[in-house]
Amino acid sequence: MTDHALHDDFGRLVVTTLRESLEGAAPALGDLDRRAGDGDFGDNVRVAMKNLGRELEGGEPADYRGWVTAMSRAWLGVGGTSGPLFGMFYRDLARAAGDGEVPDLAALAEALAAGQAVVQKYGEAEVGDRTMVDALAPAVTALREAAGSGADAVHALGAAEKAAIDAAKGTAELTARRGRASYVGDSAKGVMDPGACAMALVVGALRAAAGADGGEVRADWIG
Amino acid sequence: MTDHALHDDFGRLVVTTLRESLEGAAPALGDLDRRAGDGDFGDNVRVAMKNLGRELEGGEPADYRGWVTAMSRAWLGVGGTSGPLFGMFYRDLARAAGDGEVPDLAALAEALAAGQAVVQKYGEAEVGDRTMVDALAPAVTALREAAGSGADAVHALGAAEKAAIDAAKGTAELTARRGRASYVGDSAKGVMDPGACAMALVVGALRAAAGADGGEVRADWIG
Amino acid sequence: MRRSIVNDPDQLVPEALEGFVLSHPARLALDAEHRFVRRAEPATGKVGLVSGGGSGHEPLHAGFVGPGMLDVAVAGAVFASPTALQVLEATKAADSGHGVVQIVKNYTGDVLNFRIAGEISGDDQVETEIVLVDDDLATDTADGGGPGRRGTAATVIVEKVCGAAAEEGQDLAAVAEVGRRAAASARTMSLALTAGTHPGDEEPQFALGDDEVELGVGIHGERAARRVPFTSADGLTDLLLDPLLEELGLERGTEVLAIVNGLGGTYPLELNLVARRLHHRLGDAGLAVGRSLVGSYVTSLDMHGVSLTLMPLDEELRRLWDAPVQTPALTW
Amino acid sequence: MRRSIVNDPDQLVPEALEGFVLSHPARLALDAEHRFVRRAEPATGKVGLVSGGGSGHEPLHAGFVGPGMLDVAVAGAVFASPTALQVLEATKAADSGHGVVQIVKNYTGDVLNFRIAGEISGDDQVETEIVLVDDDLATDTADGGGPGRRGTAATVIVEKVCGAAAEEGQDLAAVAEVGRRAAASARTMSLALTAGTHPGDEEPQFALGDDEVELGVGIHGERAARRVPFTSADGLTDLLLDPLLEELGLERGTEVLAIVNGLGGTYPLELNLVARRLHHRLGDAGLAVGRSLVGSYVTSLDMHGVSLTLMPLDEELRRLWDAPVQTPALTW
Ligand SMILES: Nc1ncnc2c1ncn2[C@@H]1O[C@H](COP(=O)(O)OP(=O)(O)O)[C@@H](O)[C@H]1O
Ligand SMILES: Nc1ncnc2c1ncn2[C@@H]1O[C@H](COP(=O)(O)OP(=O)(O)O)[C@@H](O)[C@H]1O
Ligand SMILES: [Mg+2]
Ligand SMILES: [Mg+2]
Ligand SMILES: [Mg+2]
Ligand SMILES: [Mg+2]
Repeated sequence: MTDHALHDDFGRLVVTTLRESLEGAAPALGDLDRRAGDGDFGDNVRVAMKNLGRELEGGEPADYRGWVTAMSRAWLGVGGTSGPLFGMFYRDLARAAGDGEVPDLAALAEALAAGQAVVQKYGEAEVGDRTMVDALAPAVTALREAAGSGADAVHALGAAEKAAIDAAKGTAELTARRGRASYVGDSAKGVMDPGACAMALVVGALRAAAGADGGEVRADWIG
Repeated sequence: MTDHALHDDFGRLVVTTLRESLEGAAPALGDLDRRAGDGDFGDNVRVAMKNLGRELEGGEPADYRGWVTAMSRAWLGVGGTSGPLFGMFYRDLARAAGDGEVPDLAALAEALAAGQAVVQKYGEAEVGDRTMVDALAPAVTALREAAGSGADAVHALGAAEKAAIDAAKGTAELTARRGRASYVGDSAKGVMDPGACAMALVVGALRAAAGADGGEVRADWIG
Repeated sequence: MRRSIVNDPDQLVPEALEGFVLSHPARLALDAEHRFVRRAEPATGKVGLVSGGGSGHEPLHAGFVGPGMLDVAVAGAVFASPTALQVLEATKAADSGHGVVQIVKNYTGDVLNFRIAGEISGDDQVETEIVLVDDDLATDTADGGGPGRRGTAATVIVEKVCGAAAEEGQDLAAVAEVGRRAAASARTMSLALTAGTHPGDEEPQFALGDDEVELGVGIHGERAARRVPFTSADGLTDLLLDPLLEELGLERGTEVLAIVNGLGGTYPLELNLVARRLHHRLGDAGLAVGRSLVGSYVTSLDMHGVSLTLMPLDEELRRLWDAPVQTPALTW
Repeated sequence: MRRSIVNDPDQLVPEALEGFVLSHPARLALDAEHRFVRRAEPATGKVGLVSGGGSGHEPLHAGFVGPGMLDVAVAGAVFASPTALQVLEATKAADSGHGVVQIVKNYTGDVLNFRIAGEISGDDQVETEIVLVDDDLATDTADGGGPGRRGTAATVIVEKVCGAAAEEGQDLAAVAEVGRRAAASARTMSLALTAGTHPGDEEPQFALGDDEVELGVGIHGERAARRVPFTSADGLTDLLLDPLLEELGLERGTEVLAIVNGLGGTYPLELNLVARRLHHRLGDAGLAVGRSLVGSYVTSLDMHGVSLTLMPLDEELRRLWDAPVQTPALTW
């Protein structure tokens, strides 16, 4: 296995790590949406994680694609705006590897880019609109760069995570133009966008899962 | 023409005299129903007289039966309780004479009795229940007696009218057991029953019409 | 306060009848003078069916005029009987020489005006039979005195089965007989959370406390004998169902026809919750909902409430209920 | 205050769906997990039709499932879109190998979840076409920016004509095409005298003064842009009709399909007055009401108000409208 390769358990670890981190961050994410949105994002995260549990009830998925697809269906069962967008995002992320396979870093980077594209296709948000796209776009750029420059998976994904977190923090200075938060206008200033924060946790889970032992995702910067 | 016979114009005069007298008495009758009923009897009288006008629009009826039938249909078009009961009453009164004929006094007395019977059949009120029957029953008795004893039409009908008016006045002392007035119980004491008063005007119109010139019906005792 | 979509409240009924018939030009015709709605294409060769009563209960009765149900529906003012003359003309219009069954909800004014119209229609040689609908369990008095049980939602059943029997070619006596049999075996219980408001009035016909439910209401905004605490959809359904089941004493295995009827201001989601509970409860009791109708069919203006009607089904009643019907408010 | 007949408000939709399907056991089946209602006997050999959206608009959409109309109706929570996964499963259930037309009222959430479900359903090799219904004239913005006109009562027309076209054997593109044509030519205006009340809430979604009418409301209790003085039934009808006629610019002699739609708390007498005025006004303008529907079909809980939808008819649309339909809420 080269530095660029991801280990066999990657898919399972991405999903289980992310699940734990989202469940932990749900109250804080909900709080952000309450302050600068319509307040339902925490519930939406919880519903997604409940759906995920149901998806996994029938037995563990066989491969990376199966694991991430379960996450996709979990979010597609949420409704609202973030549900279908995250659902489509994970659907493209799942395509990083074929059946029975594990993605390599380049494929993962391209899948993340495809995920960004699909979110933007359906959500029609540009960078700077104060959405999950704001965290996703710099992560994609950072991952592509790092992967292109030969960094190993953990480091490349670490760079992507850092870019995502920084950008998510930066959304506090943006005025929303998409989603429910756009109705509250400038009064959201100083409050980070919850979808962007959640997206940074996703990238963090990819980084953590790339380490053989899964590791942890820090969410204490959210609130 | 014997003393018992009624003149050719009798039917027309009954109806036109009664119409005038009911129209004049409508406010007073309505007032009685307001004090000891549900207050709609004045309106019901007015609707009946409006209906009568419509019945007569197509041209004057040819005979007694036609005239009184118009009055019957006028009341059948009123609704409530008094409408159908007066309607049925006039229907029997109309039967006092065949097509093209004028009734004689005996036939008129029997028709009035039949009218009482039909009102009691459908209304299920007994004498003393504070209804139109209270005025009608003694009028029937008086008319039969006077007709039997050979009195002429005007005097026989005059006796019937007096009996009806006395009885109508007497309803002020009765407690209603039929119709809407039954809901107000003893608080109707001292107030005459409007249906009984109206019935006395009917008998008065018969008396007045029996005179060749039609004459008038006094209603000033009502209020 | 509730405001109404109305022009002159005194002209509400004739204007509404006009609008109703304009909306069904191929199927219905209006006698504006006598305020009755009849089939545009009068049926011949069958017993005629006329019903009617006060307005404010729509779609009853005009909504049930058409093949398989009524020939003529005659309308009084809001909550007031049509006059005997209206009923007379309506009855004559329903006749094609085979006699007419008059379906009458049991209220003093309706009964009087229909009975008298039936009597008078004999002058025009129309044979009539009256079928009285008196399904309201809340007005059942042990002694049988007084005006008797009121007629409510079972009217739909009686109009439907009589309509089918007439369409089958049954004769006057037989059509009346099956209607009486349906009326005798059906019972209804009703409750209201808010009374209806008369067009032109600003306040509902009666007021209830936030925690009160009027149990045993009729369809004219009369207050009921009992006021009980407000509760869940399931609990409200049980308030209707328990006395009905006790009264009807149905044996396990019996199939019933059920009507979950909105009283005017109840929305479909609410009625569906009542229907759900009904199915669960009857299932638990070993009874089957063989046929059912869920909707607002016999209303009391915009009263927010619901009634439940149950009638045990036998083969004949099921056949007549299932027979085709094509009216504005009921078609299958 | 308005109290609701409800158990747990969070369970309202699944419980109501259960009750609804229990009430139509021969015709409908329920997917409880994905909250969609489908025909008990799925159609084969034709284009499938799925619609859906938030609840609170009953009988839309589940009331229109059946031969001649929808194959599947999928329900979100009250006034909330169903999820993409629900729509996906509903879309798959509507497919019998000939593709599926998705009929979607134009609201951001609905459009997003249906578009995405359509995209994903390709994974399961279901071909889909979306027909967007956007008939609400009150939300027409000259510049065409923003989310566009909302979808309201014309949904019934689109579901009906697409249903008939599918039943006729037209292919996916053709069924979608006729639906789009109907949607493009229909316009609706709505007004409310009282807003609806969410199940579990005590107060209506917005309050109006005694002399105010909310003109241009949608079906989710959104406030409208204009508040106008309260007036008579005829006057209220004109408030809806005038802008519709101006927008549609129909030539004399044109035949229209009209829907006089109650928004939930409007009783039939009121709707009939609106229908009456509509007929008079169109007659005066040399237009004909070729077909019409008067009733509460696309509601907003118990909102007291009315909407008016007009669509010019041509031969094809008339044929598809007249084609047989057999659903709980529409049958002929
Ligand atoms: N059009 C959009 N494109 C991308 N992301 C969006 C869009 N609209 C909202 N979001 C994201 O969704 C998050 C809110 O999700 P959620 O609360 O579930 O949706 P809603 O805004 O419908 O209540 C926002 O923080 C934002 O990141
Ligand atoms: N059952 C009855 N039998 C005979 N007359 C009756 C009966 N009920 C009421 N009436 C008469 O009708 C009159 C009232 O008529 P009206 O006001 O039109 O009827 P309602 O009582 O229905 O309002 C009463 O004064 C009484 O004389
Ligand atoms: Mg939100
Ligand atoms: Mg939201
Ligand atoms: Mg009175
Ligand atoms: Mg009265």
